[in-house]
Amino acid sequence: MYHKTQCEGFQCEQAMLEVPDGVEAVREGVLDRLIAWMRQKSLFVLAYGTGCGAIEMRPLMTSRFDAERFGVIGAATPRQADVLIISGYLALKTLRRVIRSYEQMQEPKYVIALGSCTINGGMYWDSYNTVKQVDRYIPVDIYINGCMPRPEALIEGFVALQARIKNGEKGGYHHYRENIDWYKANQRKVLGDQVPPAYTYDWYHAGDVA
Amino acid sequence: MHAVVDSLAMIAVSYVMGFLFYGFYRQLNARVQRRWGPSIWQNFFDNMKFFFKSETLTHGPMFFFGPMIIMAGAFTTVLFVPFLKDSDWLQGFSQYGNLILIIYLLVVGPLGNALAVGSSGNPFGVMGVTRGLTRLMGLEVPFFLGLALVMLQHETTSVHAIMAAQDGLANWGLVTNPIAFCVILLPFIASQNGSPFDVVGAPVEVYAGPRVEFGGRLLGVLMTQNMMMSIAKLVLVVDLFMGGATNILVLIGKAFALFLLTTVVSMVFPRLKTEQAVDFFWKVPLGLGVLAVILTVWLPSWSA
Amino acid sequence: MTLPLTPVWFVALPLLLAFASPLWVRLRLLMPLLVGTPAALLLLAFVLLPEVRTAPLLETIVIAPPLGIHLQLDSASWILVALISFAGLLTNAFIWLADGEPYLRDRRAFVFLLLLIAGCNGMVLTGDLFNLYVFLEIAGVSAYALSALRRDASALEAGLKYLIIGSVAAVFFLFSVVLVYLQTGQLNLAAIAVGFGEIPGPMQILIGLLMLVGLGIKAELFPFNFWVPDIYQGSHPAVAGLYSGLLVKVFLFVLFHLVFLLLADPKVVGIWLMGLGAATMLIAEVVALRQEDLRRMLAYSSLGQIGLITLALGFGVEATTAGGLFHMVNHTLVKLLLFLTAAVLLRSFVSAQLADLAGAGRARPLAAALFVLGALAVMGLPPLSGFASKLWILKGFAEAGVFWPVALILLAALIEAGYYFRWIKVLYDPSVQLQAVHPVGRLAYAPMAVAAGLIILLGVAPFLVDALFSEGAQALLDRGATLTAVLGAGS
Amino acid sequence: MLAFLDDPKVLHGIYALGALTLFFIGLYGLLAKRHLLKMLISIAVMELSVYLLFIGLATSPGETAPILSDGLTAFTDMADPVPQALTLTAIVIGLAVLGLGVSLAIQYHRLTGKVDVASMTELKEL
Amino acid sequence: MSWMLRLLFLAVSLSPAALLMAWDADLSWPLIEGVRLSLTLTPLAGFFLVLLALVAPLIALPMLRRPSDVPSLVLFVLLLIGMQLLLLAGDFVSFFIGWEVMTWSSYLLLLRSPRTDMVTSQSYILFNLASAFLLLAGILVFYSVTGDFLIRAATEVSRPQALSLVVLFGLAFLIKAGTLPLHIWIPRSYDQAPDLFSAFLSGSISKMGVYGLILLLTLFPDALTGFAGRFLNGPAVGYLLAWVGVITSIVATFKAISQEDMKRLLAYSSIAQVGYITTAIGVGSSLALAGALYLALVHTLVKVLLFISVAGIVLQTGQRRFNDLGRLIERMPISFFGVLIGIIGLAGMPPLPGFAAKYLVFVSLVDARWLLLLAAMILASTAAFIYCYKLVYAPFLGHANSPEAREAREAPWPYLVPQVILMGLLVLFGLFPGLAIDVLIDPVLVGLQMAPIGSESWAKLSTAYGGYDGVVLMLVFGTAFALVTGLFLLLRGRMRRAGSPHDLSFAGEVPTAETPLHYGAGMGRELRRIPLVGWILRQGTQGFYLGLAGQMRAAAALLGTLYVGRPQTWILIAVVVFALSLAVQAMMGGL
Repeated sequence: MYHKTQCEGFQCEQAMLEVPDGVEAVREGVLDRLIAWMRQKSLFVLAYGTGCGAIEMRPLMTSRFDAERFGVIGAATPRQADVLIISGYLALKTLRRVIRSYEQMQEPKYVIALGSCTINGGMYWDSYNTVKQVDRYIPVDIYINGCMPRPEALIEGFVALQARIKNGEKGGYHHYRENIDWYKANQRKVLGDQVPPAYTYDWYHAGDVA
Repeated sequence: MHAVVDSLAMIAVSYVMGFLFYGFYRQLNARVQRRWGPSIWQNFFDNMKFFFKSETLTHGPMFFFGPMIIMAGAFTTVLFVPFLKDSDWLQGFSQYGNLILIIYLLVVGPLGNALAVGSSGNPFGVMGVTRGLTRLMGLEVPFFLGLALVMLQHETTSVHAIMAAQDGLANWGLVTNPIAFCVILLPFIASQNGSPFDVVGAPVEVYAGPRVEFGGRLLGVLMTQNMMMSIAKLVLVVDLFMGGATNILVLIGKAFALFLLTTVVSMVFPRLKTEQAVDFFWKVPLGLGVLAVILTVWLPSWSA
Repeated sequence: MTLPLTPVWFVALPLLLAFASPLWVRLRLLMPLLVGTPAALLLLAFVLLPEVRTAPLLETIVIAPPLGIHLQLDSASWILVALISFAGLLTNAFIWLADGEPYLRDRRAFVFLLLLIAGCNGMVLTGDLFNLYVFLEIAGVSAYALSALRRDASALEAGLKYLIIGSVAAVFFLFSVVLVYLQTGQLNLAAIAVGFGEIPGPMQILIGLLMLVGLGIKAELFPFNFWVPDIYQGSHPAVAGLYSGLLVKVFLFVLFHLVFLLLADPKVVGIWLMGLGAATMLIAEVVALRQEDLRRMLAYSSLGQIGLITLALGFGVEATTAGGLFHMVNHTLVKLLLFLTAAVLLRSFVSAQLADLAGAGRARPLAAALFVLGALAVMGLPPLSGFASKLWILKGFAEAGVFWPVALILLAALIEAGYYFRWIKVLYDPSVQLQAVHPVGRLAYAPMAVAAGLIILLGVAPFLVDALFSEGAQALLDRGATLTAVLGAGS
Repeated sequence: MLAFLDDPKVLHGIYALGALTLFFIGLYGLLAKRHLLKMLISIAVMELSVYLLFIGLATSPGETAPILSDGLTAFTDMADPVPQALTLTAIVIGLAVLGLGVSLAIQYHRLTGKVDVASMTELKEL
Repeated sequence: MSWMLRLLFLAVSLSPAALLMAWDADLSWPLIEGVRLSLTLTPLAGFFLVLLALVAPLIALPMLRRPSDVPSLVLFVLLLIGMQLLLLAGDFVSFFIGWEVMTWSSYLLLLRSPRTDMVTSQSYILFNLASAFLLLAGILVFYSVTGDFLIRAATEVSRPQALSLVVLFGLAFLIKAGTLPLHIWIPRSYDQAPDLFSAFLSGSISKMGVYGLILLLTLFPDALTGFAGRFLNGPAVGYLLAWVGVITSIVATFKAISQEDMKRLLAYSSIAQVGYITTAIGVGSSLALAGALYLALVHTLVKVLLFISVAGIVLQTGQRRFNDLGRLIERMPISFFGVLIGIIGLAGMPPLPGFAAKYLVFVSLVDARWLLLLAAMILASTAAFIYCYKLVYAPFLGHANSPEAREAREAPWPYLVPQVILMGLLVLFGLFPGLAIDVLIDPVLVGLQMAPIGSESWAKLSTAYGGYDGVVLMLVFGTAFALVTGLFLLLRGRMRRAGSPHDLSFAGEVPTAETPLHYGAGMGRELRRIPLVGWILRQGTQGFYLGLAGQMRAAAALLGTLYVGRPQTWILIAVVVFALSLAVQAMMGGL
């Protein structure tokens, strides 16, 4: 169930959400740069068709847009994926699955949030069962706004992500790990006891969901 | 020392050939679909990306050792297939093996990996394994029958001897025993996980598959062995039907030609369900095989 | 006073002791004598054995020539006599040691048991056709009475049925005796044998058929054996064991003794007897498949074995005959064992029904184990004694190159396995916890153990006794020698 | 008038015929009657027929009884004594059997109240 | 039972081994007139005695575990005696005695299991006795031809005699070996027998049928070629036999795949393996016989290993159905390796010796030009991968499906020691494929007057068609494995163990303990959708045998009515028979 809190939306806890960009590189060496370069050349995508954005994701692989030339290709399971695309509004029921899928991905992993709904709820801003701000629950690396964004925008987003990876910037997954308590608390707030078990973060024992 | 260097060279050659061929395959595929497609190195990048994932999940020791077994199986397979004819190099340990051994070695790795899949506890993975084994059951019958025709033709199971018997285009297995080649062609495509028969791996679309639980570096290992194993099979067929190769360029050329053939065949067909595939193997290629046996074994024996 | 050790004691001793039974009751010697008599006879048999092996013993108790009782103990009849004594010994010992049903331990039972032994011995030993009839009736009457001893409805029914059918058999046999005498004027078997060939053919056939019906009913051959299961079921199992182990064997022996002695060419009749034997064997084995009562099942199994022996003896070759004689002995041992086991089980669980005996193997492990042993032996599985004799029989057929009996015997054995193993399985049914109702003393197992030991011994080392059976077969088959011995060289 | 009966063949024929008739009467009774005592009687009749046949056929007209008395010291012109002795024995035995049978039948009747052989169904297959 | 008796039992179980080492003379023992038992040790029997010597103590050891079942031990001793007699037999009578002792003692052992039901026990004993009686009939025919019972080549037989002999002996041994359609007793009895005894049934007793079949070839050197000449490069009769074997393998393999019970699966797999052996015997060449013997060796080792492992599982969990087990790899690791090595051997994978055996058979089939047979055999042996996988997956991998499986402990040491020994033997024979050839198989071939296979070194298996080197193979594989693992561990990055068995990528769902995650019994069920496999799985011979049993019972009921009438009926029948035969005689004799 959705529990309404005093502080809603992006007014509160802004600091927590702000990922300092570009300054914190993970490690700098020739090998690291080579690895980063190869990483950005190959992005396996777990496309989560949560909303209408799913329609826009499909053409990405077709002859017209051909995302494969950027090394972007679909992955069947979260275990193999590097990038999770949340394509549109996120219902509470879907959020649970998204969290689960995200936690099952292997690091380094990135999240692309597609469309306005993921940023502020979009046209579902007052719906009782959608999540307004995805980044309160899982870290988002790239937002692509629009309602809906075109595949070109998505490609743009991928290129931007590739650039960040290439530069060796810290991904959202670091943030998730460092602030796992906060994320889990938020998740618990909306999902109650429906929060998926955090098998992946087995070192995480805060609360009773571990 | 020679053996070590030679082995490492064989592994390297098969790996490089593997990702280049598959890179080419992806490009060709894209072109057929009127796309640009990725670069020819794309498979290398993918592979390296997986190798350098910072996190890898395991489901216990068996899950970890499965990919190791399949990789070791791939290495062993590669080392037991002679890459070159009349050469000291790229021979590996092929003089200690034979054709039947190679065919069985091709299966050792996947079965080892099947243990890892089972150990993951993911039922979808196990379903994929069962599908793979089912397909194997279908394709192996005509495949082996075709190879048996070759063994019978040369009265040996030694790949070296079969290669040696094919000097000159006129003595190529393709020319002297074309029907055997026809028999093995479709099963060969299936064993390469080629298109009409690729529902097992189902790279992108189907959730259930042997690799459902593998990620990170383990998936990288699986990719690597897949490419190497494909090259081993290609080289094997080149050895058996195309007279082998005297140097590395000829080898690449012949293997590439064969690869092109299988690619072209597989590119234009939609996917079959496993049961359909098995049924198909037992009807068309096996029927062809029976015909071949009647033509090349029974008739000469009766007329003699 | 020294008593001459002659064959006449085989008849005389049990008769005398039986008729003096009131004395034994008073002296409390009833049970010791019940066991002692057959034991003494067995001892006598073994004492006489070396003599018998050199030449047949002939004894004539002259009343007035040509009247007289001729007794003839040759190698063949020695086997039967020893067998009768031994079977009597085991059964009587069981009756004594098992301390069971009082009606088997009183004076009447004593008389009838000894009379049965005397009658059987007499039938085997006698060289005189009419005496044969007399002994047949003595054995018969005592058997009828033994059946009815328990005096409840089923026992009386068994006794009456047995009496009716047995009397009819006796009438038929007597008819044939009369005809033989009228035709030849002789009663001495050897003398009849000499004259038998001169009887007109149709009369020969008539005599033969009358004898066949008479002895066939007694010896339980196929179209005449429908009474058998009822009688075996109604009688006490120990008594039924005597019928199956002893009485039938004697009648069979008599039948074949007559066939081999009277006919110059036994092969003519042999093929018919083999046919009867085969039919007896197969039909009985098939019917046994459905039996739910242990005693009835054993009765059918007994019929099957009788058929086998008939088949073997009817072939008239030394190997099959020797095997047949050997099989008689083995079958007697085995059937005694099985019927005594049945007696133990019946007493322990009050019922002999298959359903009531499920799981008996754990309540009475020893009895069940002995049953298993007996079952294995009766099917002729090595290394038990049934195998050696069966092998001998089969070998005889194989030597002669006749294979249809081999096929039938093996088929019958397979069918036999079908029901015996069904019983074994049920006895060891793990799902039922069965409790014994009545206790059975340990001593009761002693005679069974002796039988079991002999079964194993004869199975592992049949060479100890095989010469006896070969000689017996020769004696049975060699018509000329018998005639010479009885009538003198001149005839 | 009855002189033809002195012919042994005729006499023996008549004996044989009579004995056989008796035999078949007995057999008929045995097969057709269900009363236990009647069956036992039938058996006795059958036995009797056999005795009759034996005695009858063993004796020819003109022979005297084989008794060594009244000055007779030789077996000449006597009937063959053996059948008579045997028949006597057989009669005794037959009597014994009959007696046993009747006693069993009586006991059975006392116990169950039945005399009908067809109703003796204690022993049967399941 | 005191430890003395236990020791004695173990000593008896070692008797085949002692016999092998100490036997140097011929024994003779009279039975009845004209029949002498003579005991002698031929190389062929020696081979099977080696198998017995290997297996017997390994099964005896776990049998001794307390509380031990004394009757079982006694029967096992009897069984061993019977089998040794059978193998040492120099004449057919002792052969038959051994055969029968083996039959009934194994039957009684079968009854020691609380699970054996009537149909199983009856089908076991009836089929085995049918086999024994066919054998006896054959022996008698043999005797009537040759005049004695000695086991030796029958040379002066006429064609019909030889034909009947081959048919009788052949059927007897094929029943024992359990080829189609005479196999129906096997799955039930192997399944329901006491768990350890199943190992012996499959490992040793089924080999006696194989022994008999090979013996048959020595009795009639031209048995396979004598009747119908040659087909392609092999004997024509053998071609039929080989097809029987291969069809057995195919059907049994598919049946095995669809089983839901560990022991039943193993039982069908036994049938399939013996089917391969039958095929090889059908080929009849020296290569093929070497293959058959090799297969027999491997199958013995493998099946004993597998059955003991399974017995351990059943002992510790009380479960035998795939659906009730799972995830035992963590609980019973040694048993897991037992089964793993076992299935690798069973599937004929290199480098274990199963491959060497299959290699010989394949090569012999190529040599005989019987390629269709080869294809059929490949079908069976590839389909076998599926049940092999099922066998290792369903109990050991996946998810624990019952409380017993969740809390199981490793099998006790008497179960583990034999497993470890057998694993060691399998690896040894795998490393040195020439070892078995050189030490065990070539003497037999020489004894059968066939060309020995020979081996340059123990490490090599070499035939005219090429060969392979087990040591090199194992070294390469081992080195590659070590190299790969080492390199992998050198790579950077964290290996993380999944926090829970339910941490699965499950389409975003969160599976729980209630979710049906174990793909055990159902594995392979979808094979039914393949038309050929579906057709095979729908067939069965059980109906025929049940019908036969029903007909027998009906006949029994019909004939039984004769025996339940009144005394009058009996007398009437007797009189009618009397009158009729008189009439018949009168007509025939012209009375």
